[in-house]
Amino acid sequence: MNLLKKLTLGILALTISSALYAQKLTIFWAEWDPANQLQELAEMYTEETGVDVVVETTPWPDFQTKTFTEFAAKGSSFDMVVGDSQWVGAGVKGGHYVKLNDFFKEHKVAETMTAGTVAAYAEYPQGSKNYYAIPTEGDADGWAYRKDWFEDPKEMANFQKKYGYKLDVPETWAQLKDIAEFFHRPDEGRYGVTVYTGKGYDALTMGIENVIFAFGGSLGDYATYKVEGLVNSKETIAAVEYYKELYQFTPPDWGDTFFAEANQVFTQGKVAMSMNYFAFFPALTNKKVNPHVAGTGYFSNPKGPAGRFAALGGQGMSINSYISDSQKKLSYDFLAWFVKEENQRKWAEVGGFTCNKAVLESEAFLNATPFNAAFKETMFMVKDFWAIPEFADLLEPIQRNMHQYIVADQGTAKEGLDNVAREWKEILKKAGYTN
Amino acid sequence: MANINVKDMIKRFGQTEVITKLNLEIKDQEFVVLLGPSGCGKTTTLRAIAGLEDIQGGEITIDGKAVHDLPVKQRDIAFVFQLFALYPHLSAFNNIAFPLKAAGMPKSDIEKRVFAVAEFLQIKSLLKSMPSALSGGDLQRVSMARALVRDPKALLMDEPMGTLDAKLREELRTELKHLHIETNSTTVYVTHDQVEAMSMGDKIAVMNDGILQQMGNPKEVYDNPSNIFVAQFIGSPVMNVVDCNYATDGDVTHLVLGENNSDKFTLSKNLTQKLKAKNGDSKNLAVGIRAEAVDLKLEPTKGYVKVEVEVIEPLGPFDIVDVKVGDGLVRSSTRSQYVEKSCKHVWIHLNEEKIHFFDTQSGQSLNINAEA
Amino acid sequence: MAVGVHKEATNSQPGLARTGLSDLSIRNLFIIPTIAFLACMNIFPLIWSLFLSFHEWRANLPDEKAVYVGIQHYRDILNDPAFWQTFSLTAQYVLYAVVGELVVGFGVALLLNREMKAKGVITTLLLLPMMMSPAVVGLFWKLLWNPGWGIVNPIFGLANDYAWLSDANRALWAVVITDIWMWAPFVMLLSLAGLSAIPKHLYEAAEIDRASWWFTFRNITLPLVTPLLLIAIIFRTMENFKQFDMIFTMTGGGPGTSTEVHSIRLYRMAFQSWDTGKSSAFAYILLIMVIGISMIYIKYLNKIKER
Amino acid sequence: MASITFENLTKKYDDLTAVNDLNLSVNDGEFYVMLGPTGAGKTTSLRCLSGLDKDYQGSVYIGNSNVTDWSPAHRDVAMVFQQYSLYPHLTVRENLEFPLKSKIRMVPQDEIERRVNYAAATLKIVDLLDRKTDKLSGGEMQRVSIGRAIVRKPKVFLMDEPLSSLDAKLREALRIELKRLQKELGATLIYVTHDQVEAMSMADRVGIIKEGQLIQSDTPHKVYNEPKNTFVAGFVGSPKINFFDGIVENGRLTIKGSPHQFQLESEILEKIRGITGELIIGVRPEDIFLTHEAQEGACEAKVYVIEHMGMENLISFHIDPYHFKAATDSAFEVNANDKIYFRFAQEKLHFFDKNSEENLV
Repeated sequence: MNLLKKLTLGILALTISSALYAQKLTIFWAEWDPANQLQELAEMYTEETGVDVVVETTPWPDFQTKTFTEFAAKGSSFDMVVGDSQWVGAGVKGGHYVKLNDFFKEHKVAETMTAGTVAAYAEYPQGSKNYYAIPTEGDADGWAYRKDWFEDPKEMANFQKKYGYKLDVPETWAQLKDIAEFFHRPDEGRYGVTVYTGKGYDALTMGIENVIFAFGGSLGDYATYKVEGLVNSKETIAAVEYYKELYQFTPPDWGDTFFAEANQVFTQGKVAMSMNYFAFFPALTNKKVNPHVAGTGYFSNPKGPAGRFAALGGQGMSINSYISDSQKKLSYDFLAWFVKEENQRKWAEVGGFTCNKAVLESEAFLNATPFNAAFKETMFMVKDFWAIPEFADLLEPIQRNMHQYIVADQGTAKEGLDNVAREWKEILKKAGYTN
Repeated sequence: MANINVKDMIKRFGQTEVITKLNLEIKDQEFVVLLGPSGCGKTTTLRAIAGLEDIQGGEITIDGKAVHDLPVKQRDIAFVFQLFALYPHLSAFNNIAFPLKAAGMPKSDIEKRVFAVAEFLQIKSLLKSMPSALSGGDLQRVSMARALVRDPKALLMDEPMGTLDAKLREELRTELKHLHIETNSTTVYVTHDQVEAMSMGDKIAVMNDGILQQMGNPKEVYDNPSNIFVAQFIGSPVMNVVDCNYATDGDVTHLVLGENNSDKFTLSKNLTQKLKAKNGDSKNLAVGIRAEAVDLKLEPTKGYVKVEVEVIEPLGPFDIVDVKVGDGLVRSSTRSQYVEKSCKHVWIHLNEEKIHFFDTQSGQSLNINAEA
Repeated sequence: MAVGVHKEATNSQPGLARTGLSDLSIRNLFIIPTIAFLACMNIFPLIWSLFLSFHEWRANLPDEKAVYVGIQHYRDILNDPAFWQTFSLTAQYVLYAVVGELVVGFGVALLLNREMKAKGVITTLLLLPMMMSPAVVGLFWKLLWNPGWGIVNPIFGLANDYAWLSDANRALWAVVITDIWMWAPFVMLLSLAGLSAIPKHLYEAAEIDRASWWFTFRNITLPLVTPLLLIAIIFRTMENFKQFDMIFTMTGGGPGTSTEVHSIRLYRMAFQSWDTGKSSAFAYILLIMVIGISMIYIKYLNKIKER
Repeated sequence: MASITFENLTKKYDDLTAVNDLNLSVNDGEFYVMLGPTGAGKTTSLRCLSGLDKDYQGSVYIGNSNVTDWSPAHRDVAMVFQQYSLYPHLTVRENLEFPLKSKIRMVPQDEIERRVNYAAATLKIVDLLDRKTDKLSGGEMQRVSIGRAIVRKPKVFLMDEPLSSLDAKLREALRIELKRLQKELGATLIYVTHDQVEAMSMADRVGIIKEGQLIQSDTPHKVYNEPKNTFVAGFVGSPKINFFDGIVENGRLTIKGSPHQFQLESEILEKIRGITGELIIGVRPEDIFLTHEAQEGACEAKVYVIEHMGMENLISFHIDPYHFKAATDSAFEVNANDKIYFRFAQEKLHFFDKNSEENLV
């Protein structure tokens, strides 16, 4: 018993002293470039304040699982998490995120950040004016393309002859498909397009979303929770069928891919157009990674019959509700520093995709990279997946059914989407949103 | 049934020669025992005959046909292994039937033959048992049945009783010998136990260090061992072999056993003559005499030498009395309790008709009595 | 005769020998803590998940109350055609993989079970796949199967757009073949142990009995090595039934659901959908199945051993 | 040196009773052999005596001391095992010195040397003293093992089948030496074996053990000639004693199931004190007389097998339903299936109760 007492005291002493000694913040995020950029920004903060900030990372496929496992254990191994937009609901409902309404009021966050990102990353339920995250990394799908191929006079002439219009950045999804078909030459080791097809997490769904919204389709009514007739509407079906047509112009064995594979084949010079999150484009401006830097261009999503939309990526930063008050205080201080316009500018400078309206619209930002213009354009037309706590439940059926149709080539788009509608209805009912 | 001939056989394992120019003649229907201490090459010889070992020189013929280059299958011999080598997952019946099944014999014939051989060996009641449920003796019988069932040209056995206890061995060896009388199959039997060899063999081939020492019927090897090794390997108690020399004193020739000894055994004229003819200068000489050829008396008797009693070993039917002759011991077998514990001295005499002389250098017998 | 050198042994010193730990203190010191540890680490989770399987609860919302739903989860799962589809897929996967591993592993063992040079080195090399992490093997083979730069297609002379992992009809075979590559060495190892345990004199006896190679193989080798082969089958069946990491890293269960075996489905249910209650029920159903399958095997194994 | 007494010794391993209520006394300076088949409990008794096995019931005395609760070290017994258990990295001398160097013994160096030299001389291993033990032959190793026991001058020597892994010739030689050595040291020696020849030839007294129980404890001569029951009769003697069921009636002995009858001599009838009816009769091979010709009082039989043993011939013959084995002079020659005539040396017949199998005389 004596020993136990001593041990407990020892551990206690250690904890206290370490807390006193090291003013340290841990931010948890996925393993990708933006996390490194955030670390870079955080070091500026450390320089100013002396508070250590460490950005801990884990691979994307594990990110959600690890975060919520920690939450389930009410753990405090990180102070803040840059959580995915779709998690907000789960984070809030589970009580894992600290409510930031006062902070928002004090620092006018809702006013300085773009409306789309505030709604998607920070607010839950949408329209409630309750905020739980600071929009951090704005992100959405866009396109990288081989400008040099597009501008090759011979290609242009051939294209003109075959399709009857000029080869250029596609204005519509129909044109995008034509161009994909045009450049798809497996014999030469060249392929038309890469789109997301991954079975893990939300990869395939994120890809399809771009088209669904533009075709006038829908993933359901986020306000009334109605899904039947929406997620399997004629328009949604047409969008999914269209996506499958695009899939045939992808490189071989393209059935389980996401951002990494997309950049990989693009930098290998094998593909004409590549769908990807903006967050992954900085790599393409690096000559060492992408030998075709000079011939690489970027564009935002083309329009469909129902307009132009882009699937939202991106994350907001939230405070873990299970950490000590002193750590919470430290977190608030960091966030207050982070939302300042000057620091948002720095954030953009190190490569972060800021959500700050003023920065976004500044001349300096637009010209900073070849894709910032497209990014800005995109950020004003984003739409997201469900953000209710059960978003992951909803993801699973759509991922499975869409993969079954598009990659495994089984059943029809209608059958697949009917399944999604049926399974979603059940999930929403079970969760108590509908009767 | 067949004659087996081994001619100048040489067997090497790597660089080591384990069998040196071995010659064996095994006649049809004969029961020949290969006898020797472990490592003498007897098992290797047997396995070479079976074809389980290849040979590096010489010839093996069965019925005049050279077989040493033929695979085992074509030699048509049966083999009983020391550990019986029964197939552990097959019943006794299936073990016995195995060679017939392997030959593709029709089922009904197989049954007939298995039952016949089982009847003959009195193991019919065991046929359904698995080997693990059988006793040592039964295992041996089943493996005999497996060997006999297909009527092989010859039966080779490698210490088939090596793992059984003494009483069972005693019983089985009588049975085995009887079996041979009934079947008359040419049999080659390997053992290190001289009792088995003596009791069963028509002929015994004594081997040591890969060399054949002597081949003959049990009586021959017992009564006229060709060298010290055979003399001491065969028979229990072990034959007394003592260094000796002889000296003629006038008419009488004395035999002196061991060194520093004043005990003198008088030799007959006849024997003295023979001994002198064979071994002129009385050098390198040893006398060999079996315990039962050492006569022992409790009182001074003419021609008997007084000796000290060292140890008495009662064996039941008879006692062995170890007496001190010079530095060494000589063992004499006597009637049970003939010499009492309290007895300090006795008088002994060597039976000349059963005496052997050996050249200690070569170990060879001088064959004094064999010629008589 | 007594010489008086036995000073050390007197009547006054009985029973000094019993030093060291008594059975009782060994029990208290080692066995009880071990059992307690086992109870905490194994038995508690087992009971807890059994409890959860009768409740509606989500681990990502730990503060919500667990609602008792009875056997609803079990009923839902067993009535779901998708479950039975997954079941049949898993069964196919297990069957193909185990049979393949058996044939390849036992075959290689037969080839290796003889005197040969560098046998040790060859055996060790053959065992390497087994020693790797399944996840690494999955990633590694994902590359090998890739039609663009993998080696499988060139070796078999297939076109560079002959997709394996993206093709719903071939993905299962690719996964099965990878599993065979990885685990056939295990069967080989057990087979080798079994083969070398067959006494040489049995083969000599069979030779004397004039049995052909094939006859000997069927009647001696096979029956005697069967118990170990069965053990290999038990291990591989149970392992393959639970197979997760390799398939997950290779295909993620895709394309569609063409390689989505039980464990992957369970993973998605438990850690992507966070449907903790239902996935506990699912896990229990799998547990019962695995126990059932192994009981059948063990019964059979005992039957063989009785002989 | 000391006497040894087992008092109601019982040793159980789980549900197996290895030794069952053993009572046995060995006199000071006696060469006592425990003889019995494998698993009879001989070795276990020895291990209880040495203290290597504990948790037995009953008492063990060495000399006048009740040593039941003593540790092996304090019992001061020396054991020689079938496996030589020598230290392979040490020389013969170092092996012999080893037991004396132990702290609790505190034997002075000159005493150690004296004892080692004495043991080496006695066992004729003087010229082996500086060799490593792994270079020795089996016989030499066993001598060293015995030497290691001798140097300690223990109260009691215990030997567990020390000769059984040696070849026949060597066994015979060591047998004599061992017996001589024991007399010379005047030591109390308990020797365990399953080989009846060893037991008979060496023992002052033989204790025959079966299933953990002492059946008979007597001199070799008595054990052979007056066996307590059929087990002892069958276990001692080679070739084995012949048993058959006989009916004693009106002074005649009938071999049950056959027409063969013998008139019993009056001394024999006196010896069996008028017991009649069905008995088990034992007759040793050397007590059957064979002749080629028909003789008064002899019965006819058919020869089954002849075994030429050199010193004697063993002749098996068959009279339904029994096989008999007779030992004859080596000059007596017959062939299988020949007719012969046999009679028994009546004074050597053994009579056992049909049910209890106890000797009736």
